[in-house]
Amino acid sequence: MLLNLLLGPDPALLGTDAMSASPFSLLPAASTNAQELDNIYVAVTLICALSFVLLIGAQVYFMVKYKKPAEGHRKTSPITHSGKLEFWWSFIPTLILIALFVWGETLYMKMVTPPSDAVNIRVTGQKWFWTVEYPDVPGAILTDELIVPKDVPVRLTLTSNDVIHSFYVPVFRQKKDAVPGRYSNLWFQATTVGTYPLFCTEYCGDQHSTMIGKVHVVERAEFDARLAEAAKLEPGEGESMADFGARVFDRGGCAACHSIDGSAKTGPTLKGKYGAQEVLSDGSTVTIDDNYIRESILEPNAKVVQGFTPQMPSFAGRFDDRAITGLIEYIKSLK
Amino acid sequence: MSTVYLNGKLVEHPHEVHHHVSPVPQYVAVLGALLVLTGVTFLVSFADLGAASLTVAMFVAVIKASLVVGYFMHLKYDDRFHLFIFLGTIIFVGLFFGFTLFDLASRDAINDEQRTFTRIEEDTNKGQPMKIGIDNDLARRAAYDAKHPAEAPEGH
Amino acid sequence: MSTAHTDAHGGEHNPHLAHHFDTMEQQAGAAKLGMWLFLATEILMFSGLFLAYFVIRMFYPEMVLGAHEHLNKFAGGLNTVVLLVSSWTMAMAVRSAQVGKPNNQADIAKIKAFLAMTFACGGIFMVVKYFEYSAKFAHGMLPGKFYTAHLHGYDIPGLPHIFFGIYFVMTGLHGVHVLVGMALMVWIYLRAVRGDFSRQNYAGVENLGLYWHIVDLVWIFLFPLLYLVK
Amino acid sequence: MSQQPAHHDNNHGEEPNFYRAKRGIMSWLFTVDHKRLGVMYLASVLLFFLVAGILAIFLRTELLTPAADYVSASTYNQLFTLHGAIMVFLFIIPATPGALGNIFLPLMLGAKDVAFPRLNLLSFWVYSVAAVMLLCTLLLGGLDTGWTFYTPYSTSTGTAAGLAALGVFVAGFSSILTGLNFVVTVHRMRAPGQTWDRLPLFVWAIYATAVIQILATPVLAITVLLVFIERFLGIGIFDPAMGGDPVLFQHFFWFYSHPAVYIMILPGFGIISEMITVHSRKHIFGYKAIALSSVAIAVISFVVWGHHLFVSGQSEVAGIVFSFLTFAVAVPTAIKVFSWVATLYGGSIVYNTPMWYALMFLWTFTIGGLTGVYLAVIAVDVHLHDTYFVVAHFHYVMMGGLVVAFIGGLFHWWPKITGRFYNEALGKLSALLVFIGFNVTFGTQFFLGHQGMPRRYFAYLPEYEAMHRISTYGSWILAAGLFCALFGLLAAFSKNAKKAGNNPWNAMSLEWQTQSPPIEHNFHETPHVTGSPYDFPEIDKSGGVHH
Repeated sequence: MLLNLLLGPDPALLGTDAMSASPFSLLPAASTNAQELDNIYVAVTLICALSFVLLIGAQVYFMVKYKKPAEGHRKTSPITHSGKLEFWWSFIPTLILIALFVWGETLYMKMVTPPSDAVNIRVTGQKWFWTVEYPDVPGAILTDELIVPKDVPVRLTLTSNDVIHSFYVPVFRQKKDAVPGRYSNLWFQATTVGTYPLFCTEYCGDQHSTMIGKVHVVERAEFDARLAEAAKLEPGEGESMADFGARVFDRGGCAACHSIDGSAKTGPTLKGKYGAQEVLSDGSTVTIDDNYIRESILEPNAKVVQGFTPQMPSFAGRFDDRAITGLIEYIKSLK
Repeated sequence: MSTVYLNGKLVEHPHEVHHHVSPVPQYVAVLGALLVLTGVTFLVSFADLGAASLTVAMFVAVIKASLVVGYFMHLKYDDRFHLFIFLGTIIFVGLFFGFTLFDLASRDAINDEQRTFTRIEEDTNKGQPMKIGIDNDLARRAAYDAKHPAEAPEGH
Repeated sequence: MSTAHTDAHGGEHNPHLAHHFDTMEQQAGAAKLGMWLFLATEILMFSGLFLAYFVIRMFYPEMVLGAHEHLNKFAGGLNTVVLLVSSWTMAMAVRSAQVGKPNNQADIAKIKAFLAMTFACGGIFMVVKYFEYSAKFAHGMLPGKFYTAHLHGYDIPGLPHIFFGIYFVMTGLHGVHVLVGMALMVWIYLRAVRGDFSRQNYAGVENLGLYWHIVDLVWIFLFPLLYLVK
Repeated sequence: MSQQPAHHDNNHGEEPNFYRAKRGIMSWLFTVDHKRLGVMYLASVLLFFLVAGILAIFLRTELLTPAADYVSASTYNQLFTLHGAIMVFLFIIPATPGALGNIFLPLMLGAKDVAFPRLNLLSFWVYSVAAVMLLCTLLLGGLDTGWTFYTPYSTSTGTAAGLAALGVFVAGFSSILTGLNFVVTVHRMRAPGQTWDRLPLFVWAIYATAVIQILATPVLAITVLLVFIERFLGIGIFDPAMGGDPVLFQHFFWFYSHPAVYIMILPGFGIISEMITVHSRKHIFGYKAIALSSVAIAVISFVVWGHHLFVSGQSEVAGIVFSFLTFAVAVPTAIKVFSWVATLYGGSIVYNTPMWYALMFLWTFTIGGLTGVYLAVIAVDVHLHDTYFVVAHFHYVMMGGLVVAFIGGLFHWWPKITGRFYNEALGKLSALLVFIGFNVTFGTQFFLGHQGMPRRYFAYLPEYEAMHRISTYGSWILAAGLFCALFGLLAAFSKNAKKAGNNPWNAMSLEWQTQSPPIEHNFHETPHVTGSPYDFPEIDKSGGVHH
């Protein structure tokens, strides 16, 4: 009970498979290279722990043994150096370090060299969400969610639309910066079905801490099914356009910047905006109607509301006319 | 007069400074050489040397710089330690240039070698070309396409 | 055991010797060593800009080739000659101090004359620079966001605003160094008028010389890289 | 025999110490006395340590729970940016060279002053201007780039990153001037007989530091200047929106900032060498190895910067080369630690406050060094990069290394600086609290990092809560310990503080051979050095066996 007060809730009760129950145990490994990386990690830990114990052990032993006697200083050792000792304590660490370098380098080469038959996925970072696209499945675009098949190598091609982000999945032990204006690569082969957190680890501004996505590792068949589902973005049978628009809103990751409760985020809220007047950054006024909404989706930075920065990406090519109509109806419904 | 020690050594004439003085004709000759070299590099720039023009220009510039440093700045006759500082600085500039350019030049080495380079088909980025960077170096990409005709995308 | 040591400041005391030094040689040596270390920092600082230049060249070779054609080779060449001559006059000013007898008006006049010539060269350099810059401003060849040359009918391929950005930063920082050098020259000139410099004390002129030569040195590389190289 | 001035009999009468030599506020503001400048630096860096430390406590308190509860996201970002920027540019980098180096380097060399006293004054005022500029960012919209100013964030943020970049540019000049001054001083101002192999190791460390300051800082200057220009002109060198390469910025930045890590830690090595020898009455073990390894570290530190770019889109081949070179810097560092422990062998160890800090340093710095090995292994770094593991590692090196050594050094030299003793009981209590608080605060963060907790998050997943809580509690203990240290030191100014005398530790280096506090021109007579600063009278020269 006291411990709970001190430490907060017991991690084991949180029921997640992403982190280990105890912070002292190894993190779960869910990719092929993660296991191998843990081996190095454990080896380095053992070497470091041994060195630490030997060194601090010697220090503590000397501290106790050579304490100044109460009656005054004893005569101290005249030793000033020892060539032999100094050689060995330079040479042995050098050998160990070279061995560690070679080991780490070998694994690193594996970690950065994707097999040529890997599944291609494009990941784009933006303040503050990840957009995941599957070039092999036209139209399959996810936000803050990465679905990957189990036991199949996957190569991500990363880039960013604004500042540097960093794509990090702890259970895969893989990380790579998404740099604007460039592509970078990252690959892995997931081994365990489950849902894991995906972090942005390069500081990217206010909501850096909330740029957390989910990685779903699923069986191959389910992977195909879910992508096919994701590729479909059309109104369902008997679904109202506003409801469909809500789904588009969700799928497009619009909520990362636009609230529907009246609070301003990176972009203006959408609540009660339809039909209202807005002052633009150039001082002019505009009425929010179908045309303005459509323009703001296709050419977002043409007319920016005062007090906000032009940083929304264009959704041209991503949302078709029907989706845009759905969004307009959805915004209308947000009274 | 009292004795003066400096860094443990006795100093004979503590209130004088002794340095090498270069003769005037030497200065004139150095200036002449510098002007001639400037003329050379200027004239060469009109010839079309292609990739060699940078090498030639830098070679001439290094000679000119050495003349200035060696004679006008007296480094040839000066305390060896100053030469050490100067060359040391050049070495650190070299490290700075060397490692940075090494990174920029080798960014796709592994992908190229492993034939896992995928950006060719992606650099159009849905009709919006990626603007910059060594990753989109047209020459390198052309060289890659030439080496791997099978993978070259159509209409590229 | 140690031996006794007495005050160093006896005998023919040089009025230019500061209290915390023992000998003129030590003082001049310290000043010169300090100057060389400072020059090392200058070289490293400019090296960052040179590296940026090389990287830009590596990224956009065609753009750099296209843009550099718009710099005035003859103005750059003239400035090179002016700076080289000023380096020579500066070296001569140092030499005049090195051989000058204390309080000898003829020797002091020589130092002053060479310093004045060097100052004049610096002035010419800045005037030529002014005309070059004005031409660039007039043609909209401005750095970065302010680049408007395409509106003035210049069609340079790629992203020439980067080239003009690096051009203005490099020559601008170099120009600031020329101006600082000229300001220091005024100060040293006034000290020369006061009769500070002679073969017994010329560290001030010598250090100004070293600084001036490094400014020249930077230009020796800037000129071919920005104006000439294809 | 050793480093002593010619005459021990003090028959010069009472010459006023450097505090009393001149009077009035102007005599301080425009002083060229290296000791006064050192004292002014000391006051300034301690002030900024306090400011940045308070920011750190805010940060840790916010992290007590996973939710965002005490400060807003943007406030948090500004807090950690200013914590980092102030700690790095206004505290750690100037702390040891500016304060202890200024006061003791000329004294240890037997010089009357540094080579360029007026430049020294200029350096201090330049530093003050930089400090004002960095603090002004608070009034002009704050600073939220992180202390690393990564582009394109720093070129696009709406906060006062331009002013901050200029502030860092100006601070760089101060650092360059100090380094330049010290190199010339060491080369040209040594007292008779003060040969290179008789220099105290603190001097060697400050010398190596100064070399890095001279070689690395100009590149930082041009880097932040380019960031400033990029913000206002958009020239497109670093900003990808204009055609530049943000990874190039990281090369420029880390070419300075990795060596800067050694600007921060090398002086700490020097302080430790002095404290361990004096308080164990032993000659330093492996003088040459320690002195030369300082220089070796200074040089190698310039070719390892790429390990900050392992996952940032640097070429993989370059990453591997940098990984190898990074291992190379571990060897000279290990040699130093081994030598310090070996110095304890056969000594007669006095357990006073400075020695407690020195011994604590061996513990914390060893952990900092060993966890560096994890990060040098390039594959492991991919996992740990930008997580709390890195946060813990560099705090173990910076705080467990330099700050612990610096505080220890203050206790060690306090009798010389003030002429009086600090409060031993408070000092020892502070050492204990700092030791516990520090290890609790940052030790836990290694585990957070390995569990994947990213840096610079103000809210986090609940899985990480336990360790964050412990860490926050530790930071409070640490803060209490640091305040104890402060009060322990301030106790020297109370009426009952014991007078220290000229050489309370019976040390052999030159700074202890003059009055406490020293007179204005340091020594009554130029000292002649005839031996090593580590030849203590307790050392048994008879060749007996010691157990």
